[in-house]
Amino acid sequence: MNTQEKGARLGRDELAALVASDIKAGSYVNLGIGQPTLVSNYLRPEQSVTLHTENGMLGMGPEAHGDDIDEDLINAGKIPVTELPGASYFHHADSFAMMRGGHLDVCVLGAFQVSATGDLANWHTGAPDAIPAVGGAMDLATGAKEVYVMMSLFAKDGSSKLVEACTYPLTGVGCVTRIYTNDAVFLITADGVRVRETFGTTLAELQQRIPVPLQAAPLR
Amino acid sequence: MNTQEKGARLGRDELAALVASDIKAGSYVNLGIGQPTLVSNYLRPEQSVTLHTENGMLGMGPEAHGDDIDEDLINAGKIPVTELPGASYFHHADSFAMMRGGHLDVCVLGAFQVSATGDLANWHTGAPDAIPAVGGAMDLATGAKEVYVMMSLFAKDGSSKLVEACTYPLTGVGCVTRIYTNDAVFLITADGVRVRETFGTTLAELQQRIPVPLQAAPLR
Amino acid sequence: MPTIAPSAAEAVAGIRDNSTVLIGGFGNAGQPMELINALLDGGATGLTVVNNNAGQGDAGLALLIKERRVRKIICSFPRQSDSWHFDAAYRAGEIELELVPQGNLAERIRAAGAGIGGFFTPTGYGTMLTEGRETRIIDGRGHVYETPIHADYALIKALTADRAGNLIYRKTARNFGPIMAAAAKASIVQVGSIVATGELDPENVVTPGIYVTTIVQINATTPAAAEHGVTQ
Amino acid sequence: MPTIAPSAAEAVAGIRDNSTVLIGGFGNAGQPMELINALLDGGATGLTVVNNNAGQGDAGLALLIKERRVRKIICSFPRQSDSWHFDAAYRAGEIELELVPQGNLAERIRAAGAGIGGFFTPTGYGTMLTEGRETRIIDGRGHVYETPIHADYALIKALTADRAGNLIYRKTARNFGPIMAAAAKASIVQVGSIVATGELDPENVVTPGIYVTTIVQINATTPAAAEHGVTQ
Repeated sequence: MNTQEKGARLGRDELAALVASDIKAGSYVNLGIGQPTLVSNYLRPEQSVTLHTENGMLGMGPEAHGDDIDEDLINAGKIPVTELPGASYFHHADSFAMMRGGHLDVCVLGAFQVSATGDLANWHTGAPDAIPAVGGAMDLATGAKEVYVMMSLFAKDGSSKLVEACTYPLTGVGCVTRIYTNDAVFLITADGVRVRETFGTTLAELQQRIPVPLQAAPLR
Repeated sequence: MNTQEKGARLGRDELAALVASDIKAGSYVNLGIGQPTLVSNYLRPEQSVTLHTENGMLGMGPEAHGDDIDEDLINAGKIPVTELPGASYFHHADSFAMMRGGHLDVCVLGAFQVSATGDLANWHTGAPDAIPAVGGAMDLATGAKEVYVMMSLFAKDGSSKLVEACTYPLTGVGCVTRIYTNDAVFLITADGVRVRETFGTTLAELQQRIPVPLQAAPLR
Repeated sequence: MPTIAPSAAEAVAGIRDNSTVLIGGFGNAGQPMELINALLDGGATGLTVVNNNAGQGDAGLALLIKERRVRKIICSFPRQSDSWHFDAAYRAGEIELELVPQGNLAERIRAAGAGIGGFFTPTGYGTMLTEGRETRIIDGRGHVYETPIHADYALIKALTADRAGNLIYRKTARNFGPIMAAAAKASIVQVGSIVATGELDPENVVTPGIYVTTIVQINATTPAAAEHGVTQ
Repeated sequence: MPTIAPSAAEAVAGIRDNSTVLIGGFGNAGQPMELINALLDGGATGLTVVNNNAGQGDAGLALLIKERRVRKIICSFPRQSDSWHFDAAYRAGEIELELVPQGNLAERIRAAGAGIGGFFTPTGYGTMLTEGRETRIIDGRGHVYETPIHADYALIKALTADRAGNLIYRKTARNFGPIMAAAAKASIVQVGSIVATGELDPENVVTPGIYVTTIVQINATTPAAAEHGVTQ
C-alpha cells in the first residue's frame, strides 16, 4: 500500500506545522477561529502566504501585544492583530465577495463532523436549547478553492467524526477537500475518501473505527 | 384655470435655466448627454447641487479647457471635465449602484417620446437598420427619485412627442415625473398629465395638438 | 448635503418607535457606541436592529436589548461569552432572531443600497438556515435566494468626515459602515473629526457624501484623523 | 502573488483563441491600449470581448474588430461617431452583439467576481433588451433576472501597483478596472509604475493584490504615480 505510516500520533503543534507546510507558496489563506489559528505560527516567510480576515483585511500579521494593540485592528475572532506590508482594507461586502467568489486558495476550519462526500458540520451542535450563531462559517466553507478541516478524528466517546452522513446541522455541502487529524490526513475525492498518511496507526486500524470506506492515496 | 401662461416660447437656454431653478438646494443630480448638459450652466453656487457622472464620480465640475484637460477625467459623454472640492471617485458597479439604489434626487434626460404614464423612449429610433446602443440610459431612467425630461414638444413633422403610448422602443416604464419643453412644463401624476405652465401658448391650444388628456396643475 | 448635529442625542432624535436600524461595527471596532447610547436615552422602542452580533457585556446594543427595546434582531453571531442580555431575552421569548450567514448579511445590506431586488448565493445552501427557501441550481451548484435588507436608519462610526459628508474609516473598523450607509433612508455617522470640504483626497473617499444624512463629532479615543487620508 | 512581466507582449502571451476577455476603460480613460495592441500582435482569435464600447477610431479594440478576431462583443454602447470598424463587422454579420444596459453590465461583472449566481434588477424591465427574460415583481416593481459575466482574462489599466499586486487608479480612469480584475480567472494589469510592497497605504488600495495575476509597467503619458496615494 502507498499510505505513509509514520511513527507517532501528531501533537497539536505538529499538526499545525503539517498544514502550514502543505500550503503552496503565494497562497491567499483564511484561518478559522480556534485550532486553525495555530497554523499561522508555522508559515515560513519564504512561503509568502497572505492571510485574509473576513472582517475586512488582506495581509494580516501576527497577534498584537502590548503597545501594538489597536482596537480598530482585530481579526474575525476579535483578537487584536497587526498589519503587514502590502496589506489592504475593505468593507464587509467586498470581503465576503472575495470569499464567495472563490478567490481564496485555502480556508482552514475546525469541525464537529465531516462526511465522506465533504459535507461539513462545524457551527451548531443541534442541541435544542442552544442559541444558534453562524458568523462567517458557512461563507468560509462555501467560498475557498480548498477547504481544509483540522479536527480530532474521534469524539470523546470514541466515535468517528469522519462519518457517512453528518448528524449535526450542516455548514456546507460537499465543500471539504482535506481533513487533517492527529491520526491521519484524509483527502476527499470524487472516488471517495483516501488516506494520505497515518501517524502512529495504520489504515487497517483506522478502518475498524471509521464507518466510511477508506483507500490509500497514491504517494505524493 | 391655474396654469400660468407666460409671454413667449422659451429658448434653449431659458429652458435650461428653468430646469436649473427647479432643482432643490443640496440635490444630487445627473445630467444626461445633450440638451440636459446645458442645465449645469444655470445652477447657482448657493444651490449646492452635486453632479454625478455615471462613469464614476460625484462632485463633477464644469467642462475642462486648455491646460485643465486631463484624459483621465471625463464625463459620461467622454468630454473632459473638472473636479470640485468634495468630489469622490468610485468604480462602475458602485456608480450604478448609486443610481439604481435611488440615491440621486434628480436625473435630467432627453427623449424621443414620453407617454402619459411616464414611459420613456430615448435610446433607439426602432429603425430596422440602426445599430442599437443603450449606454446608461436605462439605468438613469430607472434609478433617480425624479426623472425630468427636456425635449422639444413636437417632432419635425408636427406630431406630439407626448403620447398616449410610446411607439419607439422603451427606455423605462413609468419613470418620467416631469417634462420640460419650450412650450410648456408637464407633470406626470397618478391622476394624469398636468400642465404646470405654458410659454406663448395656452392649455387649450396645446390640447388640440397633444393626444393625451391635459389638466391644469394647481399653482405652485 | 448632510446636517452636522451638535450632539449624539440630537443626531438620533428623529428615530421613531418600530424603526429598522442598521448598526455598524464588528465587535468593538467601528461600533458607534455614543450613537447607540443616545438611542437608548432617546427611548425609541419596538426596534428591528441589524448588526453582526447581538451585543456584548453591559454596554451599547446589549443594553438596548436588556431594556427590551429591540423587538427583532437580524445578525450572524448572537451568542458570545458575554452576550448575557441577548441570551436572557431570547430564552424568555422576548426577542425575535433572524440568523443570517455573515456574508449573506453583508450582501443583503449591499443589495438594498444598490437597488438589487434579490440574488442567488451558494452560501447556506442545503443547511437548516435556508430550509424552505427558494433554491436554484446554477452551473451545477446549489444556490439560495436572498432579499435586500432595507432600513430606516443606519448608525455608523467613521474616522473623519468632510462637510460634504464624505467619509474615511480606519483599519478593520470599516467593516459594515460603507454598505449600511447606502442601505438606510437616513444615515447617522459619528466621526472623530470633521474637516473642510476638499480636505479628503477624492481618490481615497470610501463613503461618498450622498449616503450620509447626519454627522456628529465625538471626541474619540482612537488615533487622530490626521494619521490617514487627510491631504492637508 | 502576481508575476511582473517584462513587456506587454509577454503579459498577454497566454491568451488562447476563443477566450472571454474583459477589457477595462470608458472611452480612452482607463483603456489598456498597450495590452490590447499586444493581444492584436499575439494573434488570438475567436474572442468574446466585454467592454463598455466596441472600439473607437483606428486603434486598440477597433483594430481587433477590424481584423475579425472578435467573435462576440458584450457591451452597452457600440455605436459611436468613430466606431466604423464595429459598424462594418456588424452589418456584415461578422460579429455577434450582446447589448446590455451599462449598469447591468457592471453589476453582472461584479456578480461574477463576488460569486453571486444571478440577481434581479429593475433596469431594462419592460424594454426590448430584456424580452423573453425571466421577470419578477418585487415590492410592486418589475425586475429582470441577470446572470454573472465570468471571463478567462481581464486587461486593465491602473495608475500604480505594488509588488503584491495592490492597485490604485486615477480619477475616472478607475471605471471598470476593479470589478473586471475580480471577475476574470487571470487579470493582466498595465500600470504607470510599480512600487515596493508597503508603499501603498492599505486604507487607499482599491484593488487588493489577490485579484491581480500579471503586472506590466508601461511608460505612460499620464501624470506620475507620485501624485496620488503613494506614501513614500
